[in-house]
Amino acid sequence: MSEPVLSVRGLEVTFTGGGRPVPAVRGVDFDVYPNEVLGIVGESGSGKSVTSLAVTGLLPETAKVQGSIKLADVEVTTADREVLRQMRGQDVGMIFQDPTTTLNPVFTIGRQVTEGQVAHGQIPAGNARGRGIELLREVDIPDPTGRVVQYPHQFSGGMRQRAVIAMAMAGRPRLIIADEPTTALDVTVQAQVLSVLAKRQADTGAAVILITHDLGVIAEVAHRVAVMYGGRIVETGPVHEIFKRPQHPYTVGLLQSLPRIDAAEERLVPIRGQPPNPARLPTGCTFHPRCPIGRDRERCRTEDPALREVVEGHRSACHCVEEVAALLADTATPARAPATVAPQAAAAQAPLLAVDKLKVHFPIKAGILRRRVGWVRAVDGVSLTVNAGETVGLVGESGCGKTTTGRAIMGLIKATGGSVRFDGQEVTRLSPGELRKARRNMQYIFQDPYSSLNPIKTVGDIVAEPLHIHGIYEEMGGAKRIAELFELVGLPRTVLGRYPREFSGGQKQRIGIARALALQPRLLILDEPVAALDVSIQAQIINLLQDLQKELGLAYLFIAHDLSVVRHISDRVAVMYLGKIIEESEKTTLYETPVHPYTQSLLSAVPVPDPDARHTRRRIVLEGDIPNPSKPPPGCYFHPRCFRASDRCRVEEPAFTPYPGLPTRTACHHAGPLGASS
Amino acid sequence: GASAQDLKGGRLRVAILADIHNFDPMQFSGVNFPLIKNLYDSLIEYTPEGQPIPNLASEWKIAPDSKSVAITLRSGVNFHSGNPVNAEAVAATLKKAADPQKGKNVYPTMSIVQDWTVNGPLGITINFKNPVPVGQITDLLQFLSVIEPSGIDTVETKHAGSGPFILGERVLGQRVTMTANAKYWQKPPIVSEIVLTVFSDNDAASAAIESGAVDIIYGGNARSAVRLRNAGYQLIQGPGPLVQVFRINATRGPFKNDKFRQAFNYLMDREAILRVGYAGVGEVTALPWAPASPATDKSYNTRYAFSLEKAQALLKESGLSAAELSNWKLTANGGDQDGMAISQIVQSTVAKVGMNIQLDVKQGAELTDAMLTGKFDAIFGGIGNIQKFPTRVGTNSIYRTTNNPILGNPHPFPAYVAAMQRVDTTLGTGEPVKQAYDNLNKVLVETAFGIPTNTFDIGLIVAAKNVGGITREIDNMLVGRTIGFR
Amino acid sequence: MTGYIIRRILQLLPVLLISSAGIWAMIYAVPGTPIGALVGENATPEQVQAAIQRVGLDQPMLVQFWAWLKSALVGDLGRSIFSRDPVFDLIMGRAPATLQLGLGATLVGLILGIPVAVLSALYPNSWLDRSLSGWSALALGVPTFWLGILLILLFSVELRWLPSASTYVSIFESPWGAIRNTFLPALTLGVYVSGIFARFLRASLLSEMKADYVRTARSKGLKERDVVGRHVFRNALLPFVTVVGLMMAAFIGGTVVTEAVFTYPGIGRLLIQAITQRDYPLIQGVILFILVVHVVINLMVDVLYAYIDPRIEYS
Amino acid sequence: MTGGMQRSLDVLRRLLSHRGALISVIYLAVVVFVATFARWIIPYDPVVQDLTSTLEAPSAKHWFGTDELGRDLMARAVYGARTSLITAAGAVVIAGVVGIPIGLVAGFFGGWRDAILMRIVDVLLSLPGILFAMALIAVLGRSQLAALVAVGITGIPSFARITRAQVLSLRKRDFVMAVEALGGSSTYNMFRTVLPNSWSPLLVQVVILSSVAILLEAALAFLGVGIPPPTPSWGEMLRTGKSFLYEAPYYAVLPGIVLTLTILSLDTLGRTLAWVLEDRHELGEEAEAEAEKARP
Ligand SMILES: Nc1ncnc2c1ncn2[C@@H]1O[C@H](COP(=O)(O)OP(=O)(O)OP(=O)(O)O)[C@@H](O)[C@H]1O
Ligand SMILES: Nc1ncnc2c1ncn2[C@@H]1O[C@H](COP(=O)(O)OP(=O)(O)OP(=O)(O)O)[C@@H](O)[C@H]1O
Ligand SMILES: [Mg+2]
Ligand SMILES: [Mg+2]
Repeated sequence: MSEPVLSVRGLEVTFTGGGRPVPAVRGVDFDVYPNEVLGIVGESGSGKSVTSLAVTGLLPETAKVQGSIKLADVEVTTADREVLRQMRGQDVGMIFQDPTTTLNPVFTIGRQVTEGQVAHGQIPAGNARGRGIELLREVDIPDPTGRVVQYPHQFSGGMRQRAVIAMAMAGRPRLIIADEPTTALDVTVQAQVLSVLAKRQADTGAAVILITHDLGVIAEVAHRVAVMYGGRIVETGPVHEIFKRPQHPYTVGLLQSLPRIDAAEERLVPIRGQPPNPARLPTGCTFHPRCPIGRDRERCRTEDPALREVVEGHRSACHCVEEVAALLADTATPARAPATVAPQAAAAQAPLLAVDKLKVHFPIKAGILRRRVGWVRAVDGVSLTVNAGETVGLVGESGCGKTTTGRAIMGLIKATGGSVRFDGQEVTRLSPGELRKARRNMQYIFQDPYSSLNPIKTVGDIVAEPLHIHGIYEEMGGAKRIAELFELVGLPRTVLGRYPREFSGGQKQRIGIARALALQPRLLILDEPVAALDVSIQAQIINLLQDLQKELGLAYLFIAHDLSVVRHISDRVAVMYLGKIIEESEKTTLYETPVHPYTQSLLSAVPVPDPDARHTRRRIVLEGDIPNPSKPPPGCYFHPRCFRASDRCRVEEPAFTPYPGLPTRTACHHAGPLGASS
Repeated sequence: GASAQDLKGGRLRVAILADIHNFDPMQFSGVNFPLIKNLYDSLIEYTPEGQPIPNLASEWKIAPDSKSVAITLRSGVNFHSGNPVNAEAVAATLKKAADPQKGKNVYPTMSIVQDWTVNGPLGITINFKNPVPVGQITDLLQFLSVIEPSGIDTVETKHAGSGPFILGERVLGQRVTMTANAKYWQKPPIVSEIVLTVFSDNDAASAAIESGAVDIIYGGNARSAVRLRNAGYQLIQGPGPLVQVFRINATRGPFKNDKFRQAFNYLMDREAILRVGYAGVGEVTALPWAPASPATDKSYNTRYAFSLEKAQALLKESGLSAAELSNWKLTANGGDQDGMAISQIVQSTVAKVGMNIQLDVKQGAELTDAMLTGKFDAIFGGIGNIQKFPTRVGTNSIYRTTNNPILGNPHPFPAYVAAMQRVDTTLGTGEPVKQAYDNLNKVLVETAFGIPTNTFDIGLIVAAKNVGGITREIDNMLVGRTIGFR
Repeated sequence: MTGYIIRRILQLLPVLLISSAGIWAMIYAVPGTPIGALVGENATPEQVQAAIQRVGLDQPMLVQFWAWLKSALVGDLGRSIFSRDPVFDLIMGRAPATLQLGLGATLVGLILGIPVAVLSALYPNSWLDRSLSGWSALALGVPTFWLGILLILLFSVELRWLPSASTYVSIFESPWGAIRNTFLPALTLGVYVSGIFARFLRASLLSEMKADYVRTARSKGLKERDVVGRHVFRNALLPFVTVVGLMMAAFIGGTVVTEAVFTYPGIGRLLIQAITQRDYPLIQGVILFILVVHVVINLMVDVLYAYIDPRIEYS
Repeated sequence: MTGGMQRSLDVLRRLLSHRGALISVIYLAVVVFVATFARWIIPYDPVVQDLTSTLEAPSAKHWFGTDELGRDLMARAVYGARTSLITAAGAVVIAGVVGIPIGLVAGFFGGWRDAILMRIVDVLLSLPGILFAMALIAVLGRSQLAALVAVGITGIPSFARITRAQVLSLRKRDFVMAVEALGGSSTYNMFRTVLPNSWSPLLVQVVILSSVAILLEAALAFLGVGIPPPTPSWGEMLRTGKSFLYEAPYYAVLPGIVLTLTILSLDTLGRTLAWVLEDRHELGEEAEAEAEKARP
């Protein structure tokens, strides 16, 4: 193998200033070689970003860096400012997570893309524009000549991220660090961006460090993987090895807690507990409190294991590497026991929730007079039913109207049209008072656990609040009932008097669920309840939800953009696009035999945490972005991006009708399974 | 001082303390004082001692029955426009003065006039309703600045006079320039130009004279003037001060009580008021006359000197309860720092004899409104024309004998009305006149609706050392004609 | 853009109409009439009556307002009751003075404020930052009228360098005279706004420094000078422009207190004088002038915004 | 409620750990104390004149000197503090009592209610506060109450706007919508959820407005429309003192120092308070770690 582009040895980063020092990175070694993608995975706070910033010398002054970082013959830890500056942009380029904020809003894309090269004297300022056009063309931005003088706000998210890639690659650096480059993007856009990144890497032969928490993305693009936990690399090896023969209990845990889109596993195996707080790391092996093997072992509790080679090129930091394989084998069988078999709702029985042609249009107001200049058709004809005790998944890309649908069903947003019948009662026509009563049977769980709890109330009061509001606190059992609810969601009653800020995200989500359950609802609308959580915690909550459903016979409307999670939890799934349901079916049918081209592309775009699938799966990369819901295209809303679009699609809106032979309803003129010609 | 011959001309820069926006000589209020004697000529003038001397009128003859005066105008005098100053112009001026809309400050003085007859181009006779004492007649003639007839309707905004200066540029709110009238019928002015610069406060004006930006401050306050005098500047006090009068609305509250009012004759700490409010520039006085006035009687100052005991005794005599004693407010002019100070002195003094009263601070229009309509219990206010014929004080609202806006109709003090009447009708000179004055003075302190405290100067002049030839004008107006540089 | 500006100006009309009705109503709520000030305290009843008629105060309020409005609509704001000068001329007589002072003060504020903000933001929480923040706190905490007094004490009473009270001298006529007369009030106001400017700019610089694009710019290998001077400053400038505009509008609308301290002949004093004298048309005119100035400056800020912030488009 | 108390104490502790804030609090405490107990502390009555010793320079007898009527300037400065403090307190109460509900209703219901209320507030805001206050005093006549009301009314917009902004930002937070989803009425939500969560910016506003009120009251007095003499007030002292700059420079200097220090202290306090309150999440992190340990 050739010389590594980057060689990191014994890297330690400690944040000082403001209370106790935070050891964010604690002894990290790795190399990256040309033409290689090194994937770094790990839960939030494990030190991924800090490591990457250390490599480029971009850490804030409060960070104390020790160890050695050799990047293209420069020792980063000791280099002076000017050397570092020269290095950045020439030897290393960076891609950050959120394309909406990484670009300066007041400069043109062209200027920002070429600025680095101009600053390094690689191109004269006069040629910048031409170079900008060239760079944008390289990342497949249509009409680069016109786009080069535009500003970031005129670019869509995917285009912006491609521009950022162009910018990072402009100086043809030998190393690219991409820190969660697609986390903020939808799957279809993620697929575009990843393919552009891969293409550009192939062109330039650069080494890439790809930081992500999405194992699917890693499996899809990485050659080698480093798994970080608590500021250290706990396992590193070739991508196939990591996924097939993980050598660290944490990696095993991550893989097992992940719902998969390509298989119908029954029950997830979460990692117990919470990720560590870097300011208060456990002693010994940082993973030991959560480890099924080392939890009670003296050695794991006291001695931090070194990263040792287990197989050629595959290293793990575990005292009990030998036992890991067994872990993989035996936890797999019993835990993946028959999942909650959803009580098959009698089809004859009337559905609990019936939404018909629901429309929510928001006025767009502009000017000083705040006149309405148009409508955002956030929800534009949604029909779906949820039966008692059933889980219906509602998926779709960002901005397609999922949240609005959920809130309109709850009556939190006024519907513009259509009907919502809950238990036979028309919700949209209720008076505010009646609506408040009706809500007792229908509850909502919010996406962001951090903001859904009133910060100045104790969690006990928060859970009791709905009972007080409806004046049934005593009737329902008072304090005893609250304590029961806490137990129901797996929290000890001792925490009742604490404030929300004292809880982690997962715990907060549990409290939110307890509050929703206080009124004994029959339907829960869950708006991305796990999207903000790390995979290990996500699995805990999903399991909790499944258990609660079994126990209490709840019906769920489960809103999510993560197709794997939806597949895991739902009985039926509805796919939304631009305010409409375009396909709805029983889960297995939908995932295995999708008939709408959008569903098909969406499913194909989801990265699968299986490196082997990389070459076998057929991927449909959708062109373009989701159109603006205030100016939907004529005819079928999907036609501009559709690979089956015909002239008819451009003018005629397809009806939402049952698809023959399958338990599916779809809205497409050319519906049909993949491969079947339309 | 230097004689006029030694004075050199140039540009005289005068600091004034209010903008001038009215060029009507009948609008005879302090703000116009820098202009009137420069843009206009009056029929006659007074020496600082009060002796009438000819001006536009070369001669005036009072009829033996004292019911008319025949005026002969100087010939060859022209207005700035070139038109001659003639009897027609005087008639037009008189017509304006007799019009309540246009007569302004001259209007009340015109109440003695019956009509007038023009005799030829330069002669005019003014007829009176009743026989009038000489002083009142000369006062009227002195008060009449002749306005060019064609300019009468626009005189507020466009000057129309015959004076030694011609109005030049006016920059709103900032300055007014007057240029010498080369064709002036008397000796033309020494300086070629007077620039009146508006300063909005005394310190500003003081700073300006100290920095050499102006040569004269006209109309500044006494305290600044004294400071400047101590710094070596000339301080010129004119013969026409005002008298500060504690005006009492005898129709309200405890002031209806005679003894209560009379107590205030003793409650004025005149020395302190003069010292604190006016830096000692002026004289204490218990009567509303200037030193030059024939009615002046200094003995009253000692007889009614500040005395809490005498006041206390009168208050006891009044029979008013403690609550009644304090049942009034002292209205004070918030826009006038000196007025505020002396009002506070009085407030503090009356507290010592058991009257706990509040100041009712008013300003601007609201204050004038209150004074004009008698919406006050007591208030300080300056009284003008005290250097002229004694009954001229009757043009000041509180001293008015008919239609008194404060004391109302009929006048609550017939003795006062009669005393004034007697002064007005006692013609000639000699003992009867003196007795009429004595009677008036006695009535004034007994009725006690106005308690004079001290004289004070408006139109105080502070001049740089190199300025000479300043005229002490009877009304303390600015006379630019005689001023020059040493 | 032109269409936008025209529309904004047209929208000003109803605002002015409503405001003038409001002011008129307010004027009548305030006790006192201009008559007293007009005729003087010694006027006779006939004279008072004559003056009331001349000014038209004997008319019903609505009639008076309507009369005023009719002439205002054709651009005639009437005449001052007191001085008989056209209201428009009186305002225009003061406007240059106020404009000169306002611009001077803004200039002083920027000269003092921007470096303070930039230095503070470059070294946040350092001793330099703390002392500079102390300075801005002081600048904001010292009442302008007291600062004015202190400056007069120092420069006029003690040193005798500058006049203690200002007259208006146009900078075009006599630059030196203008500076002598405008310096102290401009400094007084300027110190005050420099505090506002410094605080505001520091805060927005600091928050912009945390923005992701700054890290991006650094990761490209730009010089720190360019990162701060171009990327950060340009973004921080956007909200700053608004603040500068606001302050300028406030100044040009007349700064009552400072003008009082230095007896500066500006719009603020004109208004106070008009109010004291109950000079109705003048009050009306000056307040409308202040409103128009606010709106126009806001409009200018908005237009400027469109030039420096590409995200904003007016159509 | 004990939790709330705990938090308040916590905020106080953190506040006082800032040197500037500590000094400010001490200074303000001294001012409040002296103003309250002036009668027993200051040997002079602020309105009693001694016309024989006017405009005396500071001396052992009169620490701040005497004024043009021979009154003790220190007594006047101290009693002037009382005027300022009463005005500030009254004004803040008026502004809060009127402004907060306006902001709450406007922010919470939006629509026409918001449009109307905010238009009114904007109008109040577009006129310079001092002019508005002067007009109001012209109507009410000069008195302590008039000054207090006028200053209070000019403070209404800032309370209304801050409350409204707070409501708008809180409304976007899920926990407010959660209460709605749970069936809580708007009134419940407004007063039980939104308002209690807004106390920190409002508290900061109270402090800031106090300083603005003191400044405004002084400015009004300086312009000669404040509380009528002889009631001592700082602004009035500066106004009168200004005309004695040559004879008695200390006259206008000393009260100005007291006034400036008061405003400076309130400003420092307000800013530090805002900083401390904003900083609360740091506190949360520590607590979270504690909770971690207690986990079963
Ligand atoms: N500037 C800083 N000051 C103090 N602590 C910091 C700073 N930056 C990061 N940390 C801490 O270092 C730890 C590691 O942070 P890092 O951003 O590397 O995590 P990450 O693995 O990238 O997580 P995520 O997936 O959330 O991005 C975190 O606990 C964080 O709180
Ligand atoms: N209050 C509102 N006013 C105007 N437009 C709105 C409003 N709320 C949502 N929208 C718009 O409606 C569309 C649908 O929004 P919604 O939040 O329902 O999407 P979503 O599918 O939940 O997206 P995400 O995955 O990002 O949560 C978006 O274009 C959004 O910008
Ligand atoms: Mg990160
Ligand atoms: Mg959503």
